[in-house]
Amino acid sequence: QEGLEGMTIGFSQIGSESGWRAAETSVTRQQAEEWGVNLQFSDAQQRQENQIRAIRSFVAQGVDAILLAPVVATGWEEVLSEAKDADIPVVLLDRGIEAPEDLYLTSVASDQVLEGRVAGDWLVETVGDEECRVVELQGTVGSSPAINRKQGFEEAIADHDNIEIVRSQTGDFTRALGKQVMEGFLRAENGGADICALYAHNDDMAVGAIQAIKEAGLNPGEDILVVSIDAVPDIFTAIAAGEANATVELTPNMAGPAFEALAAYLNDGVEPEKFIITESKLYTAEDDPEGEAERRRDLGY
Amino acid sequence: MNPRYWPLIATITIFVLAYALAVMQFPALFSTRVLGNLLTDNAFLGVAAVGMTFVILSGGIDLSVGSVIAFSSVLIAVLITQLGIHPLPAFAITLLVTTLFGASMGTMIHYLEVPPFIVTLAGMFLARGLTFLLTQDSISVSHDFYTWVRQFYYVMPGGGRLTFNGGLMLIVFAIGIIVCHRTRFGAYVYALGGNAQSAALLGVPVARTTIGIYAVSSFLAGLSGVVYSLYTSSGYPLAAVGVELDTIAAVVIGGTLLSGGFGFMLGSLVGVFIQGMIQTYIVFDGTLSSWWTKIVIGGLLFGFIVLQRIIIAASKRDWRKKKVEAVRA
Amino acid sequence: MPQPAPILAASGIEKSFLSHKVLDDVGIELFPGEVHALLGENGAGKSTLIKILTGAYTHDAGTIMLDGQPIHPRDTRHAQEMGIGTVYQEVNLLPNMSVADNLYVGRQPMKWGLVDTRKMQRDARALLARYDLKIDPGAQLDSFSVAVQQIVAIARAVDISGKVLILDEPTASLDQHEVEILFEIVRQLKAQGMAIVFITHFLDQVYEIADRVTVLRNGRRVGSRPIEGLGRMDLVTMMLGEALEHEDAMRIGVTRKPGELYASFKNYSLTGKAAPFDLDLHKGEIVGVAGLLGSGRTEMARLLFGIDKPDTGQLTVAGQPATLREPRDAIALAFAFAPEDRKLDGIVGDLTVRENIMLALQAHRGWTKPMSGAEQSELADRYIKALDIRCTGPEQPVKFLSGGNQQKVVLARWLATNPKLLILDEPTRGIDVGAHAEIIRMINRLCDDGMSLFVISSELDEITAYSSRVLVLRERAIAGELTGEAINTTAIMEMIASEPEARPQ
Amino acid sequence: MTRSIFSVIKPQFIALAAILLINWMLFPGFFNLFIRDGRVYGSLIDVLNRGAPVAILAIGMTAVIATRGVDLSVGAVMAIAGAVAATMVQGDGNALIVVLGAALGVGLLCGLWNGALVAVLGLQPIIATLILMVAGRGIAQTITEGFIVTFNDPGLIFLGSGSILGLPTPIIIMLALAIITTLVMRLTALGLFIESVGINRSASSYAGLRARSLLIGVYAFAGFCAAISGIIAAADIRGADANNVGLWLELDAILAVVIGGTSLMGGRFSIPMSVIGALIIQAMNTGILVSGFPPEFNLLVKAALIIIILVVQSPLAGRAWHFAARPRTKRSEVSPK
Ligand SMILES: Nc1ncnc2c1ncn2[C@@H]1O[C@H](COP(=O)(O)OP(=O)(O)OP(=O)(O)O)[C@@H](O)[C@H]1O
Ligand SMILES: Nc1ncnc2c1ncn2[C@@H]1O[C@H](COP(=O)(O)OP(=O)(O)OP(=O)(O)O)[C@@H](O)[C@H]1O
Ligand SMILES: [Mg+2]
Ligand SMILES: [Mg+2]
Repeated sequence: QEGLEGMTIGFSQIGSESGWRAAETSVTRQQAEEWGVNLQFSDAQQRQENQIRAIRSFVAQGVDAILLAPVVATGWEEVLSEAKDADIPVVLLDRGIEAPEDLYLTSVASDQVLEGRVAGDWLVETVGDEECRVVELQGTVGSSPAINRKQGFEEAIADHDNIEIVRSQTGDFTRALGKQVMEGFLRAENGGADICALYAHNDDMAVGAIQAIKEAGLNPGEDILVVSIDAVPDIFTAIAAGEANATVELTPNMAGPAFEALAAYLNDGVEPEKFIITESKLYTAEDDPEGEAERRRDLGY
Repeated sequence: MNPRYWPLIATITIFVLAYALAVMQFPALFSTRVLGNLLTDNAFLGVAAVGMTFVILSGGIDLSVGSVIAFSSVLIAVLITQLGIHPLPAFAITLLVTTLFGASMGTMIHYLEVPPFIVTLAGMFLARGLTFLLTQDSISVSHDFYTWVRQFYYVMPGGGRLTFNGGLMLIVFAIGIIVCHRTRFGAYVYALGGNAQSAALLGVPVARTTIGIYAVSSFLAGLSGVVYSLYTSSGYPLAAVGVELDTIAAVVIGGTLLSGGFGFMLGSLVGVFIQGMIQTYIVFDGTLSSWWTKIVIGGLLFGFIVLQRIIIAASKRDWRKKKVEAVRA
Repeated sequence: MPQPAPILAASGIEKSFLSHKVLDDVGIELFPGEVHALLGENGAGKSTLIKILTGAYTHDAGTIMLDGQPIHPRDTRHAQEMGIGTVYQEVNLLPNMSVADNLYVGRQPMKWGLVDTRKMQRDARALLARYDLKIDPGAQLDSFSVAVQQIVAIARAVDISGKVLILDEPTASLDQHEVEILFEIVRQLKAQGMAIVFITHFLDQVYEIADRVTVLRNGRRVGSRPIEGLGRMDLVTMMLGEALEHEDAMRIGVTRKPGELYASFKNYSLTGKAAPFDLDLHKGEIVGVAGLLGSGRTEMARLLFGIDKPDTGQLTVAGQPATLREPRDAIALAFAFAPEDRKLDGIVGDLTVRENIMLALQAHRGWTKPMSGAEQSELADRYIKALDIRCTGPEQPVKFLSGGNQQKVVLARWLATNPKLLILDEPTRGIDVGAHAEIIRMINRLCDDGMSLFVISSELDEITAYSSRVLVLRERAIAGELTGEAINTTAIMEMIASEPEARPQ
Repeated sequence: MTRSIFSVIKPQFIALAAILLINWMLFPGFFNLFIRDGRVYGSLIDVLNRGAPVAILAIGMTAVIATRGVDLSVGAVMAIAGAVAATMVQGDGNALIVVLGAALGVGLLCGLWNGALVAVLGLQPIIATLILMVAGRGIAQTITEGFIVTFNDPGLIFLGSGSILGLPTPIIIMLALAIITTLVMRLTALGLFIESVGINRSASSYAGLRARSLLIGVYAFAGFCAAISGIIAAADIRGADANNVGLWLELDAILAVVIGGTSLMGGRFSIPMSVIGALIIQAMNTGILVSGFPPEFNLLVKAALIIIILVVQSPLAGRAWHFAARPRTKRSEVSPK
């Protein structure tokens, strides 16, 4: 791909808290290589202040553009106006921010509420009119994916009285807690007999929960439906084995569209669309899960 | 030269040396812009470090700092955006609440004789828990006052900005230095750190001082939350996770002994700068992967501490020799 | 005799720690312008009474009257505000702060709402000058020897006390010169009408300075007497409850014939701590070590025990060359060392009396070969009895023992290892008359059994009593040696003072 | 004096019983146990099983804290050990014993590093171990390259979710480790030596203890325990999650030790009580899970319970206990205070 050769682009990444995040980082690196971009990478260890510091340093170094995967939606105004004053375009990755739109060139992100809604819609469709008691594994309390994915799912099931979230706890987006919390759910819900479906805010928690369900002597995917978000390879393996039912894709390739937009803007002055929304595609057992798992291994998972 | 200044001098020397080395590698680091950023970006850390210095000097520890910062930034945001209160009274309320919070931790530490590590650990959970109760979402604050404050900066030669936050941190440090070294309260803090039992027998008001120390620490953590709020114009419940460890590291790198009784407020400022330098250096480098970032931070921390020990050990040997000569003379 | 009203009067004081009654119906009256000696065996309850009078402990029953008014000191600060100044037994200062801070903490001179450091230093210098101490008040306290620290504590207490000054064993770590200065000041205060409580185990000092004595035994008041007309033997009997057997200076050392050479230190030195010295220690010999504070006696002992590594020197033990890298090596050669600072280097406070006694022996055997429970109890019981350690039992944490009894525990620890060379640094510091005689007797007995002893002491009487040989140290070097008949206090004093006096730093 | 019940029962047991009771009130099935496929199931078992990693960390942490130290790096060491185990067992050809040996060895090595910093360089324990806490997770991620390395080795998985004698393996490992460590500490003089060094290092080395080796030893042991814990955690989810495993668990472990009654100032320690401390924490967490509180209350509940436990265990309450329990024969003349 052409248009960005030799340019220096700063990338402020949140951290490396999950496999998905690591994949996003490595996809971004791959993309940078393809575009011939010199990528200045900075890992913020989950701290907004480190991201602000990184952006300031990028400005001080005089990079050509900045990619920002914001850890939180608020609090960017000041530092982004500094970048704007220095005429450095900023592209947001994987989530939007609450700031005047002129502060960034574009935002390449998924719609987190939509992700939750897609998962919810799938469940609504799948159970039909049957009673369904759902348990929910939330992400980290206070993080925006957790809040938005919860909201989307609740919106989707709002008009369906037969579906009800009976228990909801945080699993911190991790496998270990996903498993542990699911164990608690199973214990509290009559050994799992009263649970009809599990909704997990990410695949990792779902993978952990699937193990818990199996250890409790139930069949995940049959006795308890499993739907989650992210579409990482391990969940496809589970879907292929019939242990999970559906996942909603969140692509780790946010950098590709970002670089395209930047190339067009820097070379030809083309203003890209303000919000580039990545597709929130639903995958089920019908969608060649083995193949999807394989394809994704190359994405840096 | 009084030997107790050696750790401080060692720290300053190391900082200057490290900065010089970093500048040789990245000349862009040598600018008032970077220095200004160093002040601004570490302002909230610095303000909290002042409080932590008091705590550590007294032989205690305060793990609740990060949570209290998050709590106050969120409380401010809630007060301003949801209750429509002007920022200034919102700040005042917040500082009052956090001060009381610290005072009650101090009360528990003194009267229940529970180690500060555990009390403040509970405080850490409690403050973060209260934050979630206020809101789970991050709240954006847009108020004229914030915009107004943002205009207060002094442009240094070379284009760097000394911002309101940076300046506030320096003022807090200046006050901290005076309180620490020139007031009775400061002397009591050192006394507690030296030997709490002896201090009590010498007539140091142990209860009042202990409660005061943790109240000050939480007050400054609250102020740090104010700084954070101004810095990001928002309240974020997951902000400042683990900042307590950063502050502790800054204080200790600054030459203060965790066992209490030895150290200087000024050292903590240098410690904060060193922490900030490490981060800035890594961003300038820009080639480290996520995991190498952690390893390098750990490695640099190790390097600083070992270097400091070497300098202090060398100075001690030197000092002992001089003392012997003085005795012989 | 028409007596004025007492300044401070306590009566019916009771105090228990858990179920252990430490003070039972104790009283004391202090009159203006008197020096009141408070005497008693180790563990009699002297320090506890002091702590109650000054608000450091609360009492279970009893009343305290100051100037005829009942008082309830809440804490030491409160007592200080009422004009009661105290030096507690273990030097209770702040090692990490400057001398001036220690003198004035809690009552620093203020200016513009801030501490006036300059005035504080000036005041401190003036205050210390009265004690013939010319040190930099800005220097950190722990850069000075224990003796200097003791003087600082005294200076502070004197400065605070308006009505009553209490000194708990202030002279334990002072040498003669400093004791004299202290007494001079006490006399001045007395002339000003202050009441002074003075606790000590040195009866000479009691007779020199005190007007009246109160004696405690086992937590009860035996009685209060004017010192005039009170015989030394009667006083000892009051304290011990029985007459002390033969207190005569036995001078056994003179007649003793040293046995074969055990340890031989050649050309040992450590820059700044010890000038090169040669030292031969024989079995069945007691080498006494005398010198002023800071003359380097402790330094030498530390070298002998491998705590500090020498710059130069060879060691031969029982004919075999040996090197000491750490105390373990010394212990392996059957050395033992009871250090001078028992709180810092001696006792392990939270451990029980039993565990403290067995510690060194167990360390020597190694952790894989634990002593059986029976063996431990036997060991503890034996030494508790042999040294008359006053405690509620072998399972009492040693930190709750009185100072003198802690010292005995440390001694017991080393005796339990059955050493061939025993190094004692001020073994009788803070030990009561009865135990003092007992320890000296024990030192003699050990020597007779063929042990080699190296004993540091500031009490010349004591040194002359048992030494077969006396080393005199001055400015970290051996200044001279006395043997046999030549050993006497005067000769030692002359040797110590033969050069311009070295003041401790 | 007759000993009253108050002075015999440790407050830790009361705390544990109280929390279990509360759990039972919130969730009536809490004490139900049932057996399926020769294995016992139930919430009580969950408490033990989920508490095992922290309990194992707490066993090592107890020894460190007894020497007046603290080890912040155990969470990171868990990550490293898990990463080593997962990558080695996945890259086939390595016998399980080799894999476990390597993982435990790496943990031991991490502990030795900490111990050397503390005992040889004389760094303050918090800072010395903070270095590995920061860098260790990076090292673990370097091994896994940031991904969750999954594996299917039945032997390794057995350590996480298998069962021995009807009980989950982690429980057996925890009990075995606790018993062996307690026996080694108390049947030999090791426990005494550790306490002695913790209370007064100077006096201990005068008495001939190898204070330095002992210090290095306890940190190595803590590293070893962390490695065991890390292996169990990885085996539990059949994958090494270097990013998240053991995150902030060092604080839980320290908390467990303190709840168990070992002072952070060093000295007297009790390994069984630390294990009880860990179980108290886990009972709290499990209670939160089964009670159905919304997750935003988790931290508040935890903080409140910790504070209550601290109050119950404080010397102040102890004196009140003592007061309540003492024989009422004495005249009640109480000093004014
Ligand atoms: N905090 C405490 N807890 C339990 N027992 C204590 C405590 N303090 C002192 N004791 C006990 O009280 C008794 C009196 O101790 P105290 O220190 O008053 O003796 P003393 O007369 O000063 O002896 P010495 O001459 O050795 O200093 C001793 O038996 C000691 O064991
Ligand atoms: N000038 C000095 N500088 C530093 N430390 C000193 C100085 N003089 C003395 N000291 C310290 O003070 C302490 C007392 O000195 P030392 O132990 O050598 O005296 P000593 O003859 O054993 O007297 P003591 O009767 O107090 O045991 C020692 O620890 C020594 O290091
Ligand atoms: Mg006493
Ligand atoms: Mg000495």
